[in-house]
Amino acid sequence: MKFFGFVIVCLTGGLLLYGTMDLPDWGDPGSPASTHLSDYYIEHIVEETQVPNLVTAVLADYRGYDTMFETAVVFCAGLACFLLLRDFRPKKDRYFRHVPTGVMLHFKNPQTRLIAGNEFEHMDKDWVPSDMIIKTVCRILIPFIQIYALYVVAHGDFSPGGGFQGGVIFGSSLILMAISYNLKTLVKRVTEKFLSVFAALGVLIYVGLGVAAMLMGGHFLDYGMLAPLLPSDPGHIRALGMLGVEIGVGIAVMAVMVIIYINIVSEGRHDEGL
Amino acid sequence: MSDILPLIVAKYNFWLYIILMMIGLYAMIAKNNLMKKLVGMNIFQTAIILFYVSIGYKHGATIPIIQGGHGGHSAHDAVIHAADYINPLPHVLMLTAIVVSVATFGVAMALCVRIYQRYQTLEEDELRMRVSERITHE
Amino acid sequence: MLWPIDLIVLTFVIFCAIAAITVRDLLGTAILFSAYSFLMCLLWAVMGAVDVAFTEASVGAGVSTVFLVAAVFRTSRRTKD
Amino acid sequence: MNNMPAILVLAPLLGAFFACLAAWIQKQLSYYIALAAMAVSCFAAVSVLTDVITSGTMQYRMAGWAPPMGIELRIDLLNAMVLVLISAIAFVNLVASVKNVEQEISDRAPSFYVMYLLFVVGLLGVTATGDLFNLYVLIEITSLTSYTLIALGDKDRAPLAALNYIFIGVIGASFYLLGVGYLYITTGSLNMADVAVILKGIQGSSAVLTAFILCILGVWIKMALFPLHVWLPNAYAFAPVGFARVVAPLMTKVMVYVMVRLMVTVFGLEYIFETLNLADAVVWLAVTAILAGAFTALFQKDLKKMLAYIIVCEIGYMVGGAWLGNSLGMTGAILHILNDGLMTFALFLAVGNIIYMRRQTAFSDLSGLFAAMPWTMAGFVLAGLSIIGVPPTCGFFSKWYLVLGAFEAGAYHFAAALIISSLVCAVLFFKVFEICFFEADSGAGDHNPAKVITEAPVSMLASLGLVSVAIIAAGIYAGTIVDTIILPFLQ
Repeated sequence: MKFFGFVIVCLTGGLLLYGTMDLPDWGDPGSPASTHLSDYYIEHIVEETQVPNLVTAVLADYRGYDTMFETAVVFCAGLACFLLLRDFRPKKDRYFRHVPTGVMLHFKNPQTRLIAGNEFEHMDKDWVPSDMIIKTVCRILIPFIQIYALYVVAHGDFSPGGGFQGGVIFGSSLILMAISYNLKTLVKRVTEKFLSVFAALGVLIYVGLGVAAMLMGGHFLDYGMLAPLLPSDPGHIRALGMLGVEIGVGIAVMAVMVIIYINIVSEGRHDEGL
Repeated sequence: MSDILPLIVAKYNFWLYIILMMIGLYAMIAKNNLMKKLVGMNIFQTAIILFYVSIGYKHGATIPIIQGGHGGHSAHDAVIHAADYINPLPHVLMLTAIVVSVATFGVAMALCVRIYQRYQTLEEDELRMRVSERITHE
Repeated sequence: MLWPIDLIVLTFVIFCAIAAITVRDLLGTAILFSAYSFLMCLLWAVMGAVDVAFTEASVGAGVSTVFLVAAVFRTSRRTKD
Repeated sequence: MNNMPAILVLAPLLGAFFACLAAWIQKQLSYYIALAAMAVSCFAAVSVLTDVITSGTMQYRMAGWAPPMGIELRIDLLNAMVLVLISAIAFVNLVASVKNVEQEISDRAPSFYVMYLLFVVGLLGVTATGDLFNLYVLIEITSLTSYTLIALGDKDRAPLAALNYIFIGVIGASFYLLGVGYLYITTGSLNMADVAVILKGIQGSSAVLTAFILCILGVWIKMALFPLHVWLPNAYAFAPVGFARVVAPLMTKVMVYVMVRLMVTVFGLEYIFETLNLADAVVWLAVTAILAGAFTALFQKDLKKMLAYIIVCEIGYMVGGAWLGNSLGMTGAILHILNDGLMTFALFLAVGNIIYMRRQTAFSDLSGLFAAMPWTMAGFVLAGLSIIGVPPTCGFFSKWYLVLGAFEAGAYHFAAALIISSLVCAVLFFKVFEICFFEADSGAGDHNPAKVITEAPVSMLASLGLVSVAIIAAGIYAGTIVDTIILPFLQ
């Protein structure tokens, strides 16, 4: 297999090297890639959409159809992790800790119930005492990370960033919560229903904006057609449409990242993790 | 030799992307551990992204965010020269490609976890052995 | 842009890639992969692809690594090659 | 302005997300939403086809931007035909498979339908789009959903098959992406029509040749042409029935469509057959694919695996036909996309019915099926005859065009391979018929000497009947299809 792989790799590399001979030089301003479409985009985007970040404008408007499917791909990934890993059977072994004394109880029968009370807490198999420094620092940090994520989403028109990056950052703030406390803390606050509804809703916002444009008599995703719906400067309407779309992407990506993490780390049982 | 040196300098980015791609592809084909294969897959995809980003680069140009375009008012006054800004299109394409690659990565990892649950190993040869054992047992 | 910087980062990227697929510990692979992604992100930022670099920093070096570590946590660190 | 091309793709997409939300209210709702979405999509596809036949190629500008800047959907006769095929098969399968899904993955049925719809969205989008990069994104949607759904099948081996498919699929998609990159760097555009115009001026470039090889190689990996087919048999054999029925007829055919589209529209036939001298080699490759697929199928002991290898063989027909370099061969290849989609679908519908009643498809479990499931087996025989190429069925006509094309091109080895593989298919199917017909039912037969008919539910039989009628109709109207759709497209 190693030799076989090596031969394939060398063949591919050779083919690519051969193809590279006729490519224009790296960074050549006169190459076809930098002149044909690129010039149009650079010269007309600000005038047509009022969005200074060209990447966002092309991403969410000119090639918005691509981005819609990109979001759908993310949604697919979340759903795939749910479908492949989610395990609704209760876990056989459970561990409880008596808080005042630190004694651990190991339950082998899933039917056994513990008398409700404050002195026992359900815990993970690989339990380690949680570190106060980590907990405190994360508790302070998480809100700031989330605000930054919202800023990235909202400011995507003017600076690097956008729905996808913001969504990932927001999602990772939630993942940080799961890591610094434990998975149950996260699952209790952000339930599975909440996540899956948000994942679908995010993409639905995107598609819905497009369909709304279609209902107003334009093409699919033609934000310019939404002008009568919004009491705003009609020249600015495309930027607003892009913002709406980015928010949808952000919501979907945030939810999906958390879904993937929770399902992988707990093998689909949503009980204990890293 | 004197021919080749300028060629390398002019295109070294393309050459190095090919090397990275070969590393990734080799890991995908020849490595035995499924996780290693996944990492190889990601290296392979990142190499392609590097290729696209190299396409977009332009000497003497800046990042594709129009200066003075903030708020969308002052931009009308200044004339925008295409030569001043990097081509935004490859960046857009690659944003999509990164998202696709992370989605594939997530799904593949979920599958790995599931395979480990069933067979207790991630080595390809051991997996093959266990599958054939199972078939002969039937 | 200074081409020597670009070249140095590219070389580092290649070292990281080779190390990530040869090291015999999957947790090490995860971290080296994260370093690889981050260097790659640096390279793209140098080439002016700020949005792509931002995405790679948050996805490749961030979330992907977390997923990889989570998967290693649920499977095994052991690897034969 | 006609919004039908967009509705065609959007109806299943919207349906998927509504189905996901509705599953939290009532699990059954998601199935009905999926059904409605597919019905709308099917209707839109038919309306697009009639529009295209009457008024020519349709263009739909996404977000209202003119083509090279924005993405356009460009639907000509070929797309329209494939779109109707996809949406019709996906709709019929949804009706037929509801019981199979309940049997196999009852606890996750709503998620299955959501995934299913997204898979269909991917296929429809791949077919409808006029943009090279958009094609990549949609191929990835299709692949991602099929990885997942395949992994839901057989508990032990399906995840492995799916992971194997992921690795090979990612290599294929990445090769395609690289090819698009080389095209982009030489032309500066991503729109198919625009790229085609620019490519006319730079045909000698090595970068264009590399782009061509990479794109075609990527598509071949995705469609499982012979040496690259290793992922296909396991993946299709271990997939859950409800999904195998739609992925087996559609996935490979759509990839063949993509190949034809790249050859005809983007690179142009003159470039491929006059500038490059690859056609002979590819036809030989197709010949090997046909023979290898057919002979490997002979050694299989499981019906699903056998059908999977027959698919590998059929891919050889289409690739070979497309690369013969004359319009007869291309006609045969395009007609075979339609016919093979129908035939494979009918075969898998029958297999699904057998699995629903018997749970097994190994040859040893098939005994006495003719007595137990006469209607299912009638459909199976019809589809089998069509694969062999018996005249009134549609399989005969596409093979006829392929053989004619082979003689015109002087590719006698291809014609010989076609005939040999037909003979092998005949052997294969008659072996199956023999087991089903003559061997006594070992299990249930002892308890029921009166040979009680244990037929599959009506919804499954009705779908199989519908597809059987379609197979005959496609055979009878083959001439009409060629005259109204394929020949005008090729000119």
